[in-house]
Amino acid sequence: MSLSVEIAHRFEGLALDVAFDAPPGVTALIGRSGAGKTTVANVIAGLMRPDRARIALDGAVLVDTAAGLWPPPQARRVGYVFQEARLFPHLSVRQNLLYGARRRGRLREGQAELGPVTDLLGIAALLARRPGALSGGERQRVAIGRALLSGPRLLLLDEPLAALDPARKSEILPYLERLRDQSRLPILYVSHAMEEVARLATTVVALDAGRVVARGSAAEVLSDPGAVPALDPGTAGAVIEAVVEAQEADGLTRLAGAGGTLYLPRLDAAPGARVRLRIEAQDVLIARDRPAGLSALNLLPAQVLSVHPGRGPGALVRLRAGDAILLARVTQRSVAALGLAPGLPVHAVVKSLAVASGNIGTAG
Amino acid sequence: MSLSVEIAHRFEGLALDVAFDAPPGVTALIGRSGAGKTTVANVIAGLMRPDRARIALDGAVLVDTAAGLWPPPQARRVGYVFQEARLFPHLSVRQNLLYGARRRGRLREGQAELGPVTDLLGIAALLARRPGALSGGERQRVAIGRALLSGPRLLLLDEPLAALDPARKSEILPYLERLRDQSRLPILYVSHAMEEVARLATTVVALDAGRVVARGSAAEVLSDPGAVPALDPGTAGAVIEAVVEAQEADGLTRLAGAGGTLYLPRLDAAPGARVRLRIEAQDVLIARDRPAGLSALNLLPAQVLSVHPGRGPGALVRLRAGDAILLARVTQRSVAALGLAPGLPVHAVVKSLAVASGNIGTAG
Amino acid sequence: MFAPPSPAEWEILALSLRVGLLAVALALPPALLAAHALARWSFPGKALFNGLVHLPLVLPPVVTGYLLLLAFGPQAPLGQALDAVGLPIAFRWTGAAVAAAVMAFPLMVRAMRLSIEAVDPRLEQAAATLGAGRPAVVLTVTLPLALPGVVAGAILGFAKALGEFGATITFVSNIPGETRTLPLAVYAFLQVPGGEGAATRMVVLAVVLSMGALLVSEWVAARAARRVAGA
Amino acid sequence: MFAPPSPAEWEILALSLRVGLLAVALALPPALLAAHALARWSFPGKALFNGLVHLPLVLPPVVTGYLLLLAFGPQAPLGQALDAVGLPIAFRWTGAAVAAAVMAFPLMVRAMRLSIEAVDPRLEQAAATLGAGRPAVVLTVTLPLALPGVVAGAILGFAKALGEFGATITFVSNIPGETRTLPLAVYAFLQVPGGEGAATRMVVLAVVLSMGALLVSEWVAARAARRVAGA
Amino acid sequence: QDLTVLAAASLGTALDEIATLWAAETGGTLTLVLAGSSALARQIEAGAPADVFISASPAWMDTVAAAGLVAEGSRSDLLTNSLVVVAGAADAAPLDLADPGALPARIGDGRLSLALIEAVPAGIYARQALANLGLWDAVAPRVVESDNVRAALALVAVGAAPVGIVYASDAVAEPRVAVIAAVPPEAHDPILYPAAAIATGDMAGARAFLTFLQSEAAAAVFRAQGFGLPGG
Ligand SMILES: Nc1ncnc2c1ncn2[C@@H]1O[C@H](COP(=O)(O)OP(=O)(O)OP(=O)(O)O)[C@@H](O)[C@H]1O
Ligand SMILES: Nc1ncnc2c1ncn2[C@@H]1O[C@H](COP(=O)(O)OP(=O)(O)OP(=O)(O)O)[C@@H](O)[C@H]1O
Ligand code: MOO
Ligand SMILES: [Mg+2]
Ligand SMILES: [Mg+2]
Repeated sequence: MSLSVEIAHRFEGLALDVAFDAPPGVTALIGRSGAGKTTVANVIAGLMRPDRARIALDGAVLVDTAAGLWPPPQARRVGYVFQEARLFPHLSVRQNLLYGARRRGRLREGQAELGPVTDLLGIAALLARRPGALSGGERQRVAIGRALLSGPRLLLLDEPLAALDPARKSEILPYLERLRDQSRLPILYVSHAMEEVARLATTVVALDAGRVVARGSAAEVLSDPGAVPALDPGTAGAVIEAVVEAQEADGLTRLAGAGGTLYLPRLDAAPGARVRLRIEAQDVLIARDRPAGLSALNLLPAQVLSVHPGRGPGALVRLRAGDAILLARVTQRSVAALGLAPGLPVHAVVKSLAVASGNIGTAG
Repeated sequence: MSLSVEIAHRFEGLALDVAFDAPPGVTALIGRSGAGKTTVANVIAGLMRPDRARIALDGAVLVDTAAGLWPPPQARRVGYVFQEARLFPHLSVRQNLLYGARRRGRLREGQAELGPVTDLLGIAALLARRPGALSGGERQRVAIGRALLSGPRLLLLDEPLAALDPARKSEILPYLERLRDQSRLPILYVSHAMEEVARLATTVVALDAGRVVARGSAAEVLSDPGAVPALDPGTAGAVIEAVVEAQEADGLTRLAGAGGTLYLPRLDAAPGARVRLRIEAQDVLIARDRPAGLSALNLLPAQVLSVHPGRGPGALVRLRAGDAILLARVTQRSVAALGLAPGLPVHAVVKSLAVASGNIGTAG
Repeated sequence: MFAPPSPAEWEILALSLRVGLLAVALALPPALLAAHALARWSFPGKALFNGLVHLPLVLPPVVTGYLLLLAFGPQAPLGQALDAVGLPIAFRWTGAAVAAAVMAFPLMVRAMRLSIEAVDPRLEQAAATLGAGRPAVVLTVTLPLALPGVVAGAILGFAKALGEFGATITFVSNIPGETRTLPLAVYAFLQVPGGEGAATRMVVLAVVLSMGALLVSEWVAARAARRVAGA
Repeated sequence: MFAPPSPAEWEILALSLRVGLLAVALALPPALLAAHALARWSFPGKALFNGLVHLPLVLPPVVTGYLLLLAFGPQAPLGQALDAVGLPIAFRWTGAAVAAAVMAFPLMVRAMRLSIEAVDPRLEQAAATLGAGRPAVVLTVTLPLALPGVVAGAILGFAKALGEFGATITFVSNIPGETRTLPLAVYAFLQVPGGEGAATRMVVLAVVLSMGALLVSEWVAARAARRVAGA
Repeated sequence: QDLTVLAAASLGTALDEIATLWAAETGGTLTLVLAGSSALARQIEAGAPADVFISASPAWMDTVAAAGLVAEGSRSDLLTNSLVVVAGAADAAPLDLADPGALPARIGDGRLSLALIEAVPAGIYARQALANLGLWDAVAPRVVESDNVRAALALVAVGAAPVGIVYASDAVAEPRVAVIAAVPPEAHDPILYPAAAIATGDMAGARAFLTFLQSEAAAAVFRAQGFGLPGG
């Protein structure tokens, strides 16, 4: 299933005018505070009627204001996890979770199962409580569960993990990944956190002041130095795909990708599985010669493709390693010292453990 | 001014029992979702009366439930930025900002100046709007401004930046730093984000299930491998101090610290200033011999202090470089390959640009 | 003077209670509907509708009673229709309840409307995205959250029904055992010199009755509020 | 029949308006206080207090009027005290306003209480941490946010004051130009043969007057609500 | 002279006309305060400003007198009234009260509309008469009571009750009803409207006005409204 969105609306202070396609998988909507991300989500869910909108889900037109087509939210089957949890204060956590399932008759048909969702979100112990007695993070986890259990055919997540601690985040992310991979639901994921985006997103749409400033596959947008200004400079990084070769005895996983062998902390994937890795530009070093006696296990022969000096002292260097593109963020001083120029053969040094587990996902 | 806190309270599902001191500067309260962080903040602000509490501010007892001392919130002068912004919906942004200043007569006395705060938080253009027409991040920025302008003698910030994008975060952090340095207010800062904590916090208190599991200076707690399990494993890192030596022509700043010379992207500090750097363990490589032809500018002679194998394939290596402690996160395979053992002289490789600007602060 | 109520007084008391309860039951559904319409819908003529809702409050009660008589009297088509379906109300206690319901209606609507307006529309939005159509949203989110106001409205209506005099006596007259509620009995006592004593007894009974009803209702409302606040 | 009001009718209309406005003005401050107390404070005897607040609703209006006469009549100490300070109310239009205020009081309290209860206490907490003491919190946060309910309560009270008959005629009688408000005029017309036409005219005037008041109030309330919703 | 007259509300129309005559004769203004006799009596006791009180029942005048508020020797019975049986105008056949089955038959399964039989004078007199005529037990289950005679009359006028007993003075001007029988005056206590000057008011003015009320001009007005005059 894929989603296609066109929205135009004028606010005092913001002229929203966006159009993008979201193929199956996760489309990340990124952009600064006030860029219009929540507004887009509200329009898709049917909560805000804009001046003009056209939304199609898998070819079928869901919304077309020009043709007067504007179904109400309940008819859209769009699961929405809000920036603030919006739990029903008069219902217990269990009743909140089952609310959508009940409304859609999924409970009767046995399609909604509480157990797996509550275990995964770590909320099994909260079922009898009311939302008033939950912490901020607990609330958001319940909200995620509630949307999942309602059987949506499109999922909108508006910064769903912002209030969670890193440990909880890493617990929930694999579930979102599984969801993406198994359900083939299009998921629109609003987030500021690049690790999450890189890990989950198939497609990235970057908004700025109500307009789309970059759009494309996650690999493209996140490793395109030209798109970086729209993003946060500290968050550039390439997304590469690799194949699991073996699980080694000392807890590392050997992968083939990026033109060589990569060693990463144990990945939960069988040999032969394709995974996607986000390698942040600032975690890649460049060596002229293959260095020895270094604690980094991943030394990939590579070639400089281009050098993009930034506004500060840094530069982004695009490298080709095998058929993968890597980004390295180095100082301009190093560019000069190492004489980095297109065509130069070098080694890319990637620490095994610098590829944070938050940046590893199964390929969507 | 310093703050001393002792709180005990029983919730269904959580027995809170914490005691800690917060010296001048920023004390970070960290811990998983549901650990009790917000509860602690509520008790200090006077919004929740626990079974037992004793709170002293700079030696003067503010709260002592055993002695029946429980002043109301308005008498405490505790500025509180809530997890949800809690702006007054019937007031404009300007009126929200000046609410506390008005109540405390600071407006009359000219002590509260709107300009610097609104400029800094990027909310000058919003002054005439109402909170209903703000995005999530805009709301939180206004809430921060409102607390600051109320003239508190203690500031509680409950995940104030969670809803902000990285660019906004980095814009606001320096202001919080300045606040910490100039006002000498004790600041209690609840956060999940280690960069923020490392950058701002003088002291760190880690809660787990209602109890304090680690407490001490930020440098201690964050670079203590023993404390890491309480934190997120991916967030270990050392905090070191350094002195600015010079601003170089190519946009780098030269610093003396950690037993050698460090080059970092331009720091906004005059030569001679002391700064604190957080160097994440996963950004440090270890080399047996001084590597050549590498894009990393910071090669610090160091000595292995200890090696702490983790549960996974990684290990944390404590290094002494000069009189600074560094942490490096490497694979156990590299520990074996390089023969890392206490006493071994090595080189610590730190990428200039891996020290993200979010991890650099002025020393408090 | 404060001897236990006589059988005749008990009869009046029981009748008043019956009338009050039926009045609330009759007024509740349309009051909820009107309150919801005024709080959440927009439709042409809304201001006029709002005015109509308030009419029984503004009109002298006698006028309301007279209009009811014209509409539901034994000769009026509506009255005859009700009679035909076995629900006669003219000169019946059910008619007293109708009069009280009409008089209580605006009070109930106002209270309920306020509570419905206070329900966070974002929760209703959330329910809609979870598949709840408009009626389901109202039943599962709006009304439960507005419960304190609904209870308050019902109480207000019950209290008004207990005190209603003018419309009742004009519409269904004063028939002992059928339509003679507490206020009618009190009025009759006050019309004769020296009747103050008996009237006072009746008033004390009325006060005791309504205080009891209020206590119960407050308790219900407090429970509802606690449910919503969590814990 | 629907000729413009005669001077005599204008006088009655103007008096009713004056009485209604004064009634609301008199009842508003104590109603706000009572509403706030019931919504936010806890104190011993709260249930009893709540019962007292509702009393004028439950009592037959004639009884309320009679009690007022006993308390504020020219012979009663309270009445004489008011007289002494130059604020006589017995058999004055001010007394009619007092009667209407008493009758409107429970309606106003209920509406205001509901709105105050609906104000998010977390906003009041936020105000407290910013230095607002209890009165400041009430004035700067609670009341402004409860404004729609306060307006609703005032309107309800005004409408009730316009329609009040029983307590008024019992307390301050039916003195032309002084206490003969619209419902009392309607009553006087209905007590004599052939007065129905004049009574109908009066009723129509009452309806027009109150509809106007309602429209204005709805507009005010909608504005207040829009202010709060933002934009 | 300017006087405040507290009078039973049913006298409103007549007193309005008399006020005009009084103004023409003396140049004085009458303030007519119209309410139920019970309310007025209590208000006089409570100190209401009043010069003249005209009650619809002797009982309430007695109460005022017992409180010492009636000016010495000023009380007199101003008016009398009589009861009539009324029916809807479409059902105007005369009724014979002497026939014990006639009234119950006229009522049928409808209602007999009276004023409150224990509290309002018209209702008290009506019950007394029906009892004395031997009809009360037969009609009692069908009785509905209103808080005043006009309301009792209205029930017949709108057809809610087929038959009612009201004052002749009320029946005259209601086109929707027909008088089908006169209630024999001897069947009930005399219906009297006492008038008196109030001791706390302008007693001289009040006495003058009371005298004026006995004048032929005033009597003509009262008669036109259907009231009777004592002794003729
Ligand atoms: N009802 C409204 N009226 C006027 N302006 C509005 C309204 N709602 C939102 N806006 C403005 O539209 C812009 C986009 O808001 P939106 O909530 O979509 O931002 P966002 O990208 O989700 O931001 P954040 O990351 O802070 O949540 C903001 O500048 C906001 O002030
Ligand atoms: N009123 C209450 N009644 C019962 N339990 C409560 C209540 N308030 C909070 N709790 C529980 O106390 C624990 C601590 O809550 P608190 O809000 O302090 O957590 P937190 O550390 O701030 O979490 P988060 O990071 O998710 O905001 C949670 O498990 C929560 O469920
Ligand atoms: O308000 Mo009334 O005056 O109930 O009959
Ligand atoms: Mg948003
Ligand atoms: Mg919290």
